[in-house]
Amino acid sequence: MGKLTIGCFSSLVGSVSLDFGVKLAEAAVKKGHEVDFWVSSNATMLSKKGQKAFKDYSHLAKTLTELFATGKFKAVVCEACAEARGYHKDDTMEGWGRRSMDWYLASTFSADRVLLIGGD
Amino acid sequence: MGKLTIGCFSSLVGSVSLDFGVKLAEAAVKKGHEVDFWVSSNATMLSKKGQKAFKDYSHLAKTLTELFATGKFKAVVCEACAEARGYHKDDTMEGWGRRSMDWYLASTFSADRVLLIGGD
Amino acid sequence: MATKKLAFIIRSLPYKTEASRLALTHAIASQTVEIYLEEGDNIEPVVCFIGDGVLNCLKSQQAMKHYGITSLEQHMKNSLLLDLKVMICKEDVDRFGLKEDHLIMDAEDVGGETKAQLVPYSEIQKVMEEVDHLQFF
Amino acid sequence: MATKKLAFIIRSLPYKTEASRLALTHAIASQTVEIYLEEGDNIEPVVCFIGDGVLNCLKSQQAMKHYGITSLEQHMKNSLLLDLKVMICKEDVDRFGLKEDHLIMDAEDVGGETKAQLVPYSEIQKVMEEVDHLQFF
Amino acid sequence: MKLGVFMSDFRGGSDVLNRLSAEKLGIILVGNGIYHATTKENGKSSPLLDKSANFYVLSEDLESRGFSSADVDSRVKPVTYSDVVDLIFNDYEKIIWI
Amino acid sequence: MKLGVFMSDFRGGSDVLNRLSAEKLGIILVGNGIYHATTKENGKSSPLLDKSANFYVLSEDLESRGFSSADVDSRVKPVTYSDVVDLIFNDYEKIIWI
Repeated sequence: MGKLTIGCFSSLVGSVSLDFGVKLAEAAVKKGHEVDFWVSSNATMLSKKGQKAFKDYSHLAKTLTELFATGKFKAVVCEACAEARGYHKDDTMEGWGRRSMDWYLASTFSADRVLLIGGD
Repeated sequence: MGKLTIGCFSSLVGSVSLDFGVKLAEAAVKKGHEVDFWVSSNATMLSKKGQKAFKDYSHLAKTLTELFATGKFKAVVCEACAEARGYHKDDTMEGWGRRSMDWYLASTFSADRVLLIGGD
Repeated sequence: MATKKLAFIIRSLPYKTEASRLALTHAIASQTVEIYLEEGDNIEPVVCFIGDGVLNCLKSQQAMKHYGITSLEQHMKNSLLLDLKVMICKEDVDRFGLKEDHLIMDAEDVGGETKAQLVPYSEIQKVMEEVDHLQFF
Repeated sequence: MATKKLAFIIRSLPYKTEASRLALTHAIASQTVEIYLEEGDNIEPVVCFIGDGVLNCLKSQQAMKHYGITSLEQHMKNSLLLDLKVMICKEDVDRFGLKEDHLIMDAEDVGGETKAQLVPYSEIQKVMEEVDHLQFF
Repeated sequence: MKLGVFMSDFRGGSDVLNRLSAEKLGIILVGNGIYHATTKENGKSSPLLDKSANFYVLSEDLESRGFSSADVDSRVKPVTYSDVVDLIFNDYEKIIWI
Repeated sequence: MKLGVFMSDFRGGSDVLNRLSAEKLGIILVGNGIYHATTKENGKSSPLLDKSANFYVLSEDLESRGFSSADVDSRVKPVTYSDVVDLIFNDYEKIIWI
C-alpha cells in the first residue's frame, strides 16, 4: 500500500477536475492506500462549511465526510487562499486542516506518488 | 449617456477577467454612463464580505465601494451560485444585491450595451 | 410594449467550465423575467450551438449518474420544454461526423413540443444580426 | 536524512489563470518546509519554464501598477533571491524571437546572486527524469 | 451589424472569430489576447491580424505582461479603459467576449 | 522514466505532450480529454493517438459526455477510477496533469 498526495491548485468549483481529485482519492483509499489532499486557489471553496446542494453543482461534502472517517485521508486547505476569498477559520468544514503551502511540499516528501491537478 | 450591463459569468477570482469587468465599469461610470454588474458562478466570490487584501490577489473591494457611492452603479450576485458555495446572505459585501438570474436578463432589457465576460 | 431579443451563443465544450450550463440556465431564466419589467415588455432568448459547442448536444449524457450533476442534455430538454428557440450549427455537426440521430433534437420524452433546429452557420449569423444583444459562452 | 527533488514545470501564460503564480509560490514555500520534516530531511524544488510558459519570464511586468498584484517578474526574482534553481527553455525563447536581454535572468537589483539558466529542452527533460516528483502548471 | 469583439485568449477562440462577419468589425485585444499584437512565432505575426478589422490593444494589459506600445504590431492601436468605453458606446452596437 | 500523463483538455496541451519522452509512457484521457478517443474531425482521429504510448480513457467521463466504450478508438482502453489507482501505483512512477 502506498501514499498518494493530490494537489488541486486552480481547479474550479463547478468544473469536474475537483470531482476527479475527490473520486480518485476515494478509489485509492478503498484500495487501502493513504491519501493527502491539498486545495489552493479556486479549489479552496471545496472546504467551506455549509455548501448547499444544488443539482447543477456536484456536492462533495458527503464523500469527504466518509473519506475522513476512514482515517486514511487527510485534507488541508491553503490558509492564505481562503482568507483572500473572505472565508475564515470558523467556516471550515469539519475534518479539514488550514495550513500554509509548505504543508503540501512536506506531504510530497513521504509520498509514493504525487498528482498535481492544475488547469483552469 | 448610456447604460452598460456587464455579466461576469465564470470569470475566476485570481484571473484578470474579473478585474477587467470592474475597471471597465469604473471607466464607464467616470464618463457618466450607468452600469449594471452581474456576477455568477466562480465570479460570485467578488461580492463576499471580509476579503483580506493579499499582494497576490487584486483587491477590488475599495473600487466597488467607490462605484456604489456614485449612484450610477448597481451590482448583483447570483443567489443560487452563492448558496452552492456555502456563502450566505449575511456574508454579502455592502451595496450588493442577491437575486436570481432573471434579474440579469431584465437588466439587459433597458441596456444600450451588454457585455458578457465568460471564459474559464 | 416591446420585446428584446438576446442571443446565447455556445462555443465551449461541456463540463470543463460552467460556460454552456450558465448559458442555458440564464436563457431559461427568461421565463420569469417579467416580474422585473413593465407590463407587456419581455425578453426573448435564442440559443445557438457552434464550433465545439455542438458537442453539448449529444444524447445519453450520464453526468447525473457519475457526478450527481444535471447534464447539459437535461438543460437542453428543459429549454425545449419551455419553447426556447434552439439552433445547432450543421457544418460543425458534419465536421464531427455526427448525425441528427446522435443529437438532442426534441424533448418529447418529457412532453415538449418544440424541436431544436439543425441549421447552416449562415442562419446563425442572421440571428446574430437580428438580436438586440449578443453573448458568447 | 534525505532530500527529495520536486519539479515545477510551468507551461501556462501568466495572469489568465493563477497556474504560474501558484507554481512559484509553492516552490518558494520549500524554504519553510523543514518544520514539518525530520531533522536533515529536505525538499529541493526546480522551476522550469517551457512552451508558452517562457512568457512568464519577460522583464518590466507592470501588474502591480495596473492591477495591484505582484507580478510574475517579482515572484521569479524572489525565487532567484532564495537560490531556487530556475531553468528557461531556449527553443521556446528562440521561437518567440526573444533574446536573453528580454528575460529575467537574475535578481541582482534585490541582492540575489543566483541566476536563471537558459537551457535546451533536453536539459529540462533530464530534470524531469532526475526528480522524485513532477508537476505541470 | 457593428460588432466589437474582446479577444482575451492567445491559443483558443480563433476558429470562432474567423467565422464572424460584420459590416463593421472591431477586435480589442485584452488579457492574454494581447500576445496577438506583440508576439511573433518563428518570425510570423499572429494570423488573427490578417482579418479585415479595426484592431485595438488594451495598454494596461500590455504593460502588465512586460510589453509597451513599441512592441505592438503597426496594425493595432493601443487604447486605455477610457477609450474602450467610447468604442463600446460610439463605434459598436454589439459586443462580445471570446 | 515511467510517466503517466492525465490529458484533460481537447484543444490545448498537445504541444507539451508531444515533446515528452519517456521509456514507458501512459496517456490517460480524462475530462474533456476524452474527445481525443471518441471524436473525429473531418473524418480524422486526433493526432494525439499517433504518439507511441499506452492510451486509456476514463469510462465515467466518457459516459458523462454521451459516449460509450463502443465509440472509443481501438488504440484506447476504457478504465474505471479503480483501474486508474492501479495504473498510478503499479505502472507509472511519475504522474502529471495536462
